[in-house]
Amino acid sequence: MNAPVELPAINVEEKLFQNRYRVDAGRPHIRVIDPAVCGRCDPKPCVVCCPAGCWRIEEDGAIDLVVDGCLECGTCRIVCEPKNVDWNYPRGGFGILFKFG
Amino acid sequence: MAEKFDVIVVGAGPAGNAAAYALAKAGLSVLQLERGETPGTKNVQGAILYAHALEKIVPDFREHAPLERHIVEQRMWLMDEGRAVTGMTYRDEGFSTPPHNRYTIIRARFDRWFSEQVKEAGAMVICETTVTGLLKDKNGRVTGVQTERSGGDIHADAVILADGVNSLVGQRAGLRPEIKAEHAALAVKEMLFLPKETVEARFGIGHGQGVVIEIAGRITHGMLGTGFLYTNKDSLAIGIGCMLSDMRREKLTPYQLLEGLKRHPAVKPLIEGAEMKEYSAHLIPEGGYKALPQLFGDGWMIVGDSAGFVNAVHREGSNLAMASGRLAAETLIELRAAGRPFSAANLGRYQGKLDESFVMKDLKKYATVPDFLHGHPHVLNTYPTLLNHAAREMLTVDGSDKRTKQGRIFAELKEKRSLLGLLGDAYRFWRAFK
Amino acid sequence: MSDALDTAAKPLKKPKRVLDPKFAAYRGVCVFVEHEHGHIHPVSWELIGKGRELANKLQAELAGIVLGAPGHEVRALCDEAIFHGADLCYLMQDPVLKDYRNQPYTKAMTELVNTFTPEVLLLGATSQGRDLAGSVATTLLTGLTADCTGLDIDTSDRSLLSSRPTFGGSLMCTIVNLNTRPQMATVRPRVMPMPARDTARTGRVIEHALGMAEDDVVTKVVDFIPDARADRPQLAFADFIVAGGRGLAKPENFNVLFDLAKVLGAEVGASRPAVHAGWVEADRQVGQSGKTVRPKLYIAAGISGAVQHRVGMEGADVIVAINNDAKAPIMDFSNYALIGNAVEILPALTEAFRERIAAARAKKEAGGG
Amino acid sequence: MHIVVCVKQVPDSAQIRVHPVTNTIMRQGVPAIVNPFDLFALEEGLRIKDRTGARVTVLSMGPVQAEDALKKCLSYGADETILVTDKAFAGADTLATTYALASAIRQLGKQHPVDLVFTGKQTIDGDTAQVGPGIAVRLGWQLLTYVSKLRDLDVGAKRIVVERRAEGGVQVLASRLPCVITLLEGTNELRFADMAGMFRAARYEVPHWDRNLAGIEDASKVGLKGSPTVVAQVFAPRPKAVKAQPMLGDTPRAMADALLDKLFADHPELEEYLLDHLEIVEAEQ
Repeated sequence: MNAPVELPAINVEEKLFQNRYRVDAGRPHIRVIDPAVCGRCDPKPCVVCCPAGCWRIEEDGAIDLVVDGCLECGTCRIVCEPKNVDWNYPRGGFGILFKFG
Repeated sequence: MAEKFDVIVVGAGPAGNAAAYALAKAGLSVLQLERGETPGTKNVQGAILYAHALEKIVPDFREHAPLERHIVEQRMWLMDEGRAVTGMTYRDEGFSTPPHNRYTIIRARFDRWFSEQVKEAGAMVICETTVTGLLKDKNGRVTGVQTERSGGDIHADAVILADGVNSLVGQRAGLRPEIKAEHAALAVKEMLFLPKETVEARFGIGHGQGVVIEIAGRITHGMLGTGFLYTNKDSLAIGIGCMLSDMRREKLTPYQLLEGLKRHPAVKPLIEGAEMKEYSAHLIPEGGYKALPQLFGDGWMIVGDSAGFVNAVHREGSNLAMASGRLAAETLIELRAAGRPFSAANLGRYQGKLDESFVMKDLKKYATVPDFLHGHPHVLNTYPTLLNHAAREMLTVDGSDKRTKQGRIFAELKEKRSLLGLLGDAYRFWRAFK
Repeated sequence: MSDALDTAAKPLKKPKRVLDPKFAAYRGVCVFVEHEHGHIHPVSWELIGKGRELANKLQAELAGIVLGAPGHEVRALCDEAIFHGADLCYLMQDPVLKDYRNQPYTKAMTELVNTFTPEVLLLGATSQGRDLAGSVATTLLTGLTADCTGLDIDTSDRSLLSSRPTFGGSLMCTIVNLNTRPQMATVRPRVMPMPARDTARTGRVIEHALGMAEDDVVTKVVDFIPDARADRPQLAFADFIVAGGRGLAKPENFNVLFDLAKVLGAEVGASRPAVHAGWVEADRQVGQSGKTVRPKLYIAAGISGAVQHRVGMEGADVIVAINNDAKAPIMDFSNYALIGNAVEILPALTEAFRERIAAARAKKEAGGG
Repeated sequence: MHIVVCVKQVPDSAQIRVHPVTNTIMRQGVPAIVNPFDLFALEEGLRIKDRTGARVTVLSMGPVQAEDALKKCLSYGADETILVTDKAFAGADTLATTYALASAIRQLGKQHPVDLVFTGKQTIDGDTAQVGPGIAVRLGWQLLTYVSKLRDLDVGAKRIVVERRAEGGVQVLASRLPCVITLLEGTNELRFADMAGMFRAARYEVPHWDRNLAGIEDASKVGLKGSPTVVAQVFAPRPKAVKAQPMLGDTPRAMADALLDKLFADHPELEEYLLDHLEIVEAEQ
């Protein structure tokens, strides 16, 4: 029922560049529990739904997660049907720091 | 010696601040823990402030709270996905006479102001500290919280969970279930900066006056969701959100949806030339009454988004958050005054207060709406399109007589929704929204 | 509450102050010639070049200041200063000045300033120049503007107009020194153009005694470890960097990157995903949670240009991006782009550079320059 | 042993942007933070405290709001913090600032003799890197800048050995206490405060020192009157937005050659610098 949609391809990086982050280097707050489960998962809702584009599919199909630009919304945890996401908040004072919110 | 407080409030959003403020004002020893650098740095909202909710907590807030604009005009737009919009506008100069009823705010500034009031009321506020769990005694009574910092166990007679929509603390302590994709919407938002004069010229408002636009229809490409465009002093907040259950099915990323809204001909001229200074995202609990978790227990209560107190139909959240925070505080204050413990039985009074307030009444009123909309997504899809087409038909003067035009409209109506389907929708719509 | 400060370049507003008479006689421009372990820092000649321009506007002399241990090396430095544009050189030769140490060098500089009374004193904004300028300015109780990117003279009152970035580079400001002399400024390397070297120029050298014995100097130099021998990569101070990202697809492909680095004498950097994938050691990470670099040339191969990487290398003078995606974010802040597969382009680029350098060197030997 | 760490509360300059169209500074939403370079200095001081039980005092000069920065430093484990704040200090440049800070350090020294002053390499708003050198001269102490490692510290013998970042290499210096050290970024990683530290900071009242408490006799040396340098003009730099020029060529080598021609045509000094640079690199190998 939905007409084919040709919405523009958006480079979310440009948007994230405006935000203020305090990256907790070396302590990512979200982890994939079992990468094999991701390998079998198709389509991968986390890749589409993540508003910050943290979840990417590698050429070889594996999931690559970089949480530096994470907006801490919780979507990936909820849309992941096999519940394969170990989701936590970053340490206090780290992560996204909204200037306006 | 271990730290001990009467009450620990987890989170410094509207609900947490309302509770901490009321408790501290009543003389209880209160500790409020916020994981952000300062209150507000982790919070995102459209954002509209409802004066009546805040008046009951900080009566003179208008004198010193950072408010953007008081709302004088509300526009409801039903959009197709890229060309037309129809809708309804309500503007009332009465809204301009103080005390104003609704304001637009910028949450990072507002939450920080509210937190200053909480500190002045006597509560201790500690930021940059994440609560990772609850302390319980052997019969399951909550006796305090654990934080991520070493030596981080802190004791209290009661813990108020105001940690927001993800409600991790409650989940990890087994007090509430995980949120379902059908009961949460993901909204993405941008803050667009324009000189004050441009905002006022483009929206036809004067100094301090504000316009809010609520948007629905095909702009969410068949998914269940809505958009918004609010005016601040020298910035515009624009956003769009859809149910996660729908988003999971479609191939549309949130930022593409937002771009689609920004490029819609009805929106584009309003935001032309603005500088985007922040891109944010947040979940909104939209399960309504049926998705509410257990709200209290031995030594604990849940308030605000963490409990799912959002009236999705009217897009209200911060007032339910502040009200629930205040009612939770009042419950503890009354029990403490009567010298009674914060047991599950006694905290049932919190549920009673909620039931008597607009919070539970509104949620019950629209209890079946989420199921209705899930069952009939076309309501927010087909009808807006039909309305747009009907408007286009009636407003295009092409020599054909009005009766023929009316015929074309009904023909499309019947073709898209059989007469029976139309009546069925009307009846179910009435039953869900009565 | 919009606290937007209008920065449209308004005319200079300088509060009127009368110069203290004892400073009125200060004349001339001095430039500190920086050298360490036999290497002259090029910023010295860049400042001699700029100093020449300022001295001409002031119709005054340009002097180089050379401090060091006795020997032909320091004399050669004086000649070089004159070849690059100085009228004269103040020379202090003393074993105490062999290696850079704050105490003796500050004494030397303040001694020279109080004796020869220049109105402008310039130093390079290097770790040595900044260390020295701060101490000299405080000892002389005069004004110092650091990390300038622009210098000029207001001939109406002979005042030095130093402009520099502020608020992290998003804004520029012009600073003036009202009532003290000399007007001091440090300038970042590679900001001012390198002047021509004219061996026909001549000038005088004025020697001056330091007047300080080694026993008076508290801090002693125990050792010096040159970077080239340092084991860990020195990304933060490298002039040439070649960096690789996820676009190189496999760890082995980093070898072509190291080949190019060897030809250019460059350091090898990497984006977060490449480090995250364990292809290179974490010390090579450039970006928000890695190092911030300001090289002369930054070649980014297979790097998309994510925000976390951009903040770490956007300050490079020249950025070359090698990526198969013409719309990759890095294209928005690079100067040049090679669109294609980095793994194929890098070897070709290494060859091109090797041949170009060999040819340039041959030309240089042939020319006897 | 007594260590004084100087910190400054600065606007998070990475967030300050110049509006591309109206050329005004858009300062909305720019929070104040502890100058990031100073946190390395604080951590180094706290590590010495962990090892030797030294007393760590955090000193800052600025408006009253700078209290937040000092409370945060206390939460990491500093013993005490002092905020030197006075309307007379408004507009102080480095010369005036170092005068006030040096006076405050002397005052602190009266109760507990100070052995070491740590500062960050520079601030991210002023970037002048002059406070460390200025304090050292005012106090007459040794100055060790761009220190990347404390190799040896013997309080009894008042001896210290450090590694210092110099041009083209690392200098190892032996010096004597008391001295002033400016610390290079990246030397350490700031600890995560424990809960007791957070509570102590929440309950802590930051002492304010005005001119008298800070021991400043000559008020003319502080604030605008004491500052020889004044900002005469502020303007926006030319926007750096640049779109990469693609180098055309049908083979990788053709593209590479096109790049070199264009690169060295636009930047002749780059080729020259490359040749000099290569000589140095080869000479050292």
